[in-house]
Amino acid sequence: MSTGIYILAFAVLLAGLYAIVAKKNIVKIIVGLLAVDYALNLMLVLVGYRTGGTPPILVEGQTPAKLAAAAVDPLPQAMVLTSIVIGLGLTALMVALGIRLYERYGTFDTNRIRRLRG
Amino acid sequence: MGMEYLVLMLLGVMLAAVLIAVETRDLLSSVIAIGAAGFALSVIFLLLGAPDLAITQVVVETIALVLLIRLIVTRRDTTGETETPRDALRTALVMLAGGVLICGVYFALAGGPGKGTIPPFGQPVLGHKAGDEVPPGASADYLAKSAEQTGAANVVMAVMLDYRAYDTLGEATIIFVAILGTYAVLRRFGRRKETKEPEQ
Amino acid sequence: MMPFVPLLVILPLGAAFCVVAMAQVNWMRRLTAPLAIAAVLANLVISAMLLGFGDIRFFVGGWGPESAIGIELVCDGLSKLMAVTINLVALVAFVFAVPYMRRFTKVWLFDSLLLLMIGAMNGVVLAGDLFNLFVFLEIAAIASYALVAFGCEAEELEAAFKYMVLGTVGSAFILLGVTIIYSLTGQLNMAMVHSLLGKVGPGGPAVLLAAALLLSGLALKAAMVPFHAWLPDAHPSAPAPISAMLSGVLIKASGVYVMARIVFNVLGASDRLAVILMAMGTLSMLIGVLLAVGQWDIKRLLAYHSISQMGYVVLAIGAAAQVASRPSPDMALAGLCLFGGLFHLFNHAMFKSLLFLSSGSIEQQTGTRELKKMGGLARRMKVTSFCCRVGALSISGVPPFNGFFSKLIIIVALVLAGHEVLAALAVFVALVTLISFIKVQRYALEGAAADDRAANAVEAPVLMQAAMVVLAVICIVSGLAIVPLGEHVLGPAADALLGAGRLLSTGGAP
Amino acid sequence: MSEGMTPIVKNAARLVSGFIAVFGIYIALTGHISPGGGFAGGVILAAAAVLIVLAFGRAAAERIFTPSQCHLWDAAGAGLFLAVAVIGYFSGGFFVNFIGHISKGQVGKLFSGGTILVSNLFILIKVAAGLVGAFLALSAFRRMGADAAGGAIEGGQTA
Repeated sequence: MSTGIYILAFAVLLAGLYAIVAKKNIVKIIVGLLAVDYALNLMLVLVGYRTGGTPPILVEGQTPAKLAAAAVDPLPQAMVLTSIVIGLGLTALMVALGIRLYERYGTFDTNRIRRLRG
Repeated sequence: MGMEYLVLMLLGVMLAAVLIAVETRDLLSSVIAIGAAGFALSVIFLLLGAPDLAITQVVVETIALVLLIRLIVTRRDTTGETETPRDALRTALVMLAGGVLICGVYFALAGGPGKGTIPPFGQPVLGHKAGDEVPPGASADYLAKSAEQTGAANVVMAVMLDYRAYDTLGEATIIFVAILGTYAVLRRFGRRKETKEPEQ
Repeated sequence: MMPFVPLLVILPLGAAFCVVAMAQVNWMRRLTAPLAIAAVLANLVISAMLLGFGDIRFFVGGWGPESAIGIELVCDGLSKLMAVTINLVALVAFVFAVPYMRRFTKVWLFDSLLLLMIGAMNGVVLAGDLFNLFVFLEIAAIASYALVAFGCEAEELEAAFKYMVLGTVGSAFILLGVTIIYSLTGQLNMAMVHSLLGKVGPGGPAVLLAAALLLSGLALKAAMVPFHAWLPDAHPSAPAPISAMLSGVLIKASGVYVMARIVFNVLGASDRLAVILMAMGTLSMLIGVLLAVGQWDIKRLLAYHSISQMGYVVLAIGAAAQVASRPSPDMALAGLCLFGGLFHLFNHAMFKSLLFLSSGSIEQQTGTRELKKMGGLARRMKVTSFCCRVGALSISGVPPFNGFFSKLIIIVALVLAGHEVLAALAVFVALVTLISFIKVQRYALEGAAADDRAANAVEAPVLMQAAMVVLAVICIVSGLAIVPLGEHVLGPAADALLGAGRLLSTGGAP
Repeated sequence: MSEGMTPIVKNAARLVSGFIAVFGIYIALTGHISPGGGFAGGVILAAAAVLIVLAFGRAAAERIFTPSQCHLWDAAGAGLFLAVAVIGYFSGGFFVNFIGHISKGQVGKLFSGGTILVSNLFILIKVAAGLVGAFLALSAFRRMGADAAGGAIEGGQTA
């Protein structure tokens, strides 16, 4: 059960990696990177979850000690917030590069956009 | 327990959406499918006790979708996908690496307790007692002391902007860098005309 | 001295924000480059001053030191070595960029992005916290993607895209590794993680998975051989000062440095990790140089040599880890391996930046990067040619230049550690490097000019010459000043990794 | 192509964008007591501006916010956040919660949490201005990139 959740999260990661390496379309590669980003964020939240946990926000009438006994881990959530922002920044830059590449080559196909040899 | 099944089901939806996004030929469908996966993710965040992340994920997803649709909406890719033998080889290699990774993950998860494996879902280090081999870590302190030490009721924000505010400075800088990079890439001309084609 | 440590990050970031704001006002746009250079100069002064002090732990936000709830900055010997290297090369590259970037549009974007990259690299070398490390790695990486594409020509955009995709995958692996480590220990502070990992079973499958993910992610960033595909495209495509920064310091600060930190100070040196590092280093060293020999594009040739030279460093670090993880470790020998590796890292930063800057100067004056289209430049571009020769002699390991000493130490250490075959390979690679650079001299600097452009080339502007001369002088001096350099800079750096400094390995343990 | 979309869309956008913007600011200002925070708020605020760009066209939108202003606010927000960190020096160290040291306020009320409220505000400014600027830049490039396809676009198919 619990292993299943992790394995599914890893499957999303692998689907994204597959898109990045195997697909020949810039849009598909960006989509793959988004999927990898989702899977990573999910993994972080999963490792911080505790069964029956509440959000780490103090509500009225609750003592901090009670919160500490019941809430899920706030640190991975703070990390994920940063990671989501990184994902947005990367998406914006990728879209800009995609627009320019399309303007230069008239296609999203990376096999046609291949002057450089690695 | 019921909630875990809900999470599992939503994860299944997410995986299906990602697979559709990766495999469909139509780029617009692909982008919309990845958007669906993102929204499913935000519901999962909500279920896992992370409302901050759910809100952020929804709004970021919306903006990202607008950007992606901007990218494809006026640009038709008339070419089909061109596959070469080299690509097929790469795909095979990636599948192999993926298999190795999955095996690694399985062993990292299922070695049984006390064998250096990832703790099972729902039992994080946070739940440990103070005398355990691995103590509960910094998060227990955050939960117990943030109201007293920082005065913020939302512990995630207390971590983000007080205990680990330096990371958030980095985060603000990342979005700054990415946007500057977008401007740099979108300049009409990178080089000045007169030196671009010299003496011709 | 303690409050000055975060200034290394604050100054470049603050200057970068100011540059963007100033560029929106007409009369202030001219002042962006001087402001940027002043900030980097201040950074260099601070990092040089830090060399005179002991190891420093700095707790951001005042959360510490009794509990690890805040972020810790660590400034030990290795951090100081890296900070000096980064800020020195950055200053030189910035001065070079002032005349070089005149032919580009919107130079303030360049100034700001480069400042952010410098600040982020300083942040990386100061980080004592795994997630903080990741955040600064990402800033440096994103800035470098944008800078590679700065010319906006088709090939530059393409190289930037390729670099960005692979770089993002590398970052994803690193973050996944950090996630697994967090799930095991509940801590992000490196020192705490190190002591806790010992309790959860360092050989357990989860730790191995995390190690594999971290090492492959970092190998992608450092362009070690199975993961090197992006480097020969990305580094030549960038403007010359950026090529110098990328090859000179970025692959070190965000690749090799972090690799060494993770292996020695977080995971703990073990035989398995050491073998992986040594294999990657040897492969990079060999394949990089073999691919370099056939290149006719001067910047591409230099880029392949970067892979090869970083192979030496990683090989030396791997050998040190291997020696240190033996049942009865010879710490002096491990220290010698690290000494050689870190000295080579410093030297490579100097001579590779020098070579990239002189290639940029040649490219600007002749309009080409093709070796066959140059020729006879030694007569017309005296200073550039002199600097290019110094760099070439250093990288090929000719005495008395600095590259000779660091390669010699690495080879001697390898022989002492019982790896005679690897030592022989290192000698072979050094010879091939020499041949490759003789080719550069023969086609670019000697002989007759290939066309009118090359025949009419004139010397580069004064600031560009000055930047190159500074690096050339450092290449000569650091080879001769190896004893004081080793005593005050490199020795403490090696100690920081081997635990003699005792800052990251045990200092923060609960 | 006439600027923007149909009058219905324009009117709806005019009505809705104000509410979206206010909601974004609210989310940011209450970040320390309820879910949300400066980043989410900034993205929402940017979404309101993006709506205006989409509905009225780029030229009309640039009469309200020019790219240069966006750069300026972007840099100002980031700089002010850094300033909050540096001011902490006078209260003991880098990034010290200097307001919290004087008065933490009452937990759960708006004026609590010290610098967290201020930082959220600056991040809101930074993120909103940055994203709007980036979106304007992307919009400016839309036609030009599409033209390179050599007639591969159908007229009026633009969103």
